[in-house]
Amino acid sequence: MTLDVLYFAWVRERIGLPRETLETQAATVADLVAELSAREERYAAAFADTSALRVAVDQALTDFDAPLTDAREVAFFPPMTGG
Amino acid sequence: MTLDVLYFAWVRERIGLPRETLETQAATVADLVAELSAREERYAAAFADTSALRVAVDQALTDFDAPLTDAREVAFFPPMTGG
Amino acid sequence: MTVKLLSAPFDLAAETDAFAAAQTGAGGIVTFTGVVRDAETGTLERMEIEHYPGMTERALQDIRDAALARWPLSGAMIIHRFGTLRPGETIMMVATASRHRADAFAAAEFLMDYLKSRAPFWKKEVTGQGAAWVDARDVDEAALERWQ
Amino acid sequence: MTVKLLSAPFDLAAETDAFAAAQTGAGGIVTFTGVVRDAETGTLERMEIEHYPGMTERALQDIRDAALARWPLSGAMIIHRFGTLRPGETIMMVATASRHRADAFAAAEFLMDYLKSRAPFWKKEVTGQGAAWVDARDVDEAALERWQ
Repeated sequence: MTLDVLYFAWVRERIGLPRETLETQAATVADLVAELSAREERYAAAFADTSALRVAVDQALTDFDAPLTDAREVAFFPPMTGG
Repeated sequence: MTLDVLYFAWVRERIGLPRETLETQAATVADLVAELSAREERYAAAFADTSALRVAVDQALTDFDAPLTDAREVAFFPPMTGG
Repeated sequence: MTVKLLSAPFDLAAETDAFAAAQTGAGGIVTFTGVVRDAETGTLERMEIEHYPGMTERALQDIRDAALARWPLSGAMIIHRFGTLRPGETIMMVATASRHRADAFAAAEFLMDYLKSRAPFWKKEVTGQGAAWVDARDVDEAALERWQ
Repeated sequence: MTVKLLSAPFDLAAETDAFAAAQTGAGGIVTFTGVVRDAETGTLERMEIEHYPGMTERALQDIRDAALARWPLSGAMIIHRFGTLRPGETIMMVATASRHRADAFAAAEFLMDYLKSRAPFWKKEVTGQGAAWVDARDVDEAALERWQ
């Protein structure tokens, strides 16, 4: 499956890029996180504590155990600080 | 004691004047109400149900059993509807 | 000026801007504006607001002082009109500013609750069918209890 | 427009006035305005607000729709900026209008609570000493619970 993966705020800074397109067989968000973390130290650092992160699949907030079936876009970011 | 007595909103309309100056020996607001009610029917009508009225002595909200010692101004009016 | 009692209309936009500009260190500004709404029947010609000169100014100051004593506000403002108002006109506004929004919201609700039931204003609605004093609502009196 | 996502400054006074003028039948209008406040040390140079294009617009619409579904509002508006802001500039505003003030206040607080924690914005403060992302506050997350 081809997936657009987006990073925001300090996740973007730590990983060093705002978005990338991946080929992956990850079944869930957690699988994708494990796959990315195994890839390079900067990913492992960014995903070290997923309780400090939020995830959106196809622009809707969800959990790390959410499935990626039919997903096209996954975004990782810290808790939001709007308003 | 000389007292300025003021009326607002429908109390003013029912009694037919906005203010008057009285000589009275009333010791409390309730005494003053009794004295006025005994005077004329329009006062009795306005003061028929004091639970529907509010009173201020010297421009501070108070109760009908408040003393009038040293009072200079007493005002009667319905519950307020500002804002 | 932090408390204004006016017979003439006021400029909501200008007042809001001036209040916001005067705040230093505030993170959040809350305003409440009351507007003359038409009667249920759509026949309201005008609203007449009577007040108690002397006591009114004092009550508005006291209400503002009570809010300032209760919350860490960088500012609080009350404007209230009296006299004749037409449908759509602005009756009054309050504004509060604070570092945290919860304080600014609570203080604005407090100002409104006290203005409604403790400031000496009385509204009369005039329609083609006649004039009627607006009744105080039990819910307005009850709203005060949460601050006691 | 009831939801606006802007990089340029907006005119708080004009927006407030236009919102108020567009209400029919509303008795009360509540606004909340967020202002860039200086850092504790007074050295804030600017704030950078990052957002998630596409998701942001959708989140703002969803939050507004949820408020309209929950309270009898005659109107609700959200404006939020992104990009570079200076101290004293307005970050965002919400406005709500309803017949009864309690509904307008509750809806404005609801909009703010969801904007704070569910709309994809991230603030970074830049001072002479460097840059730091603003931490989410536990109290903001906790504030959502009262609406559930």
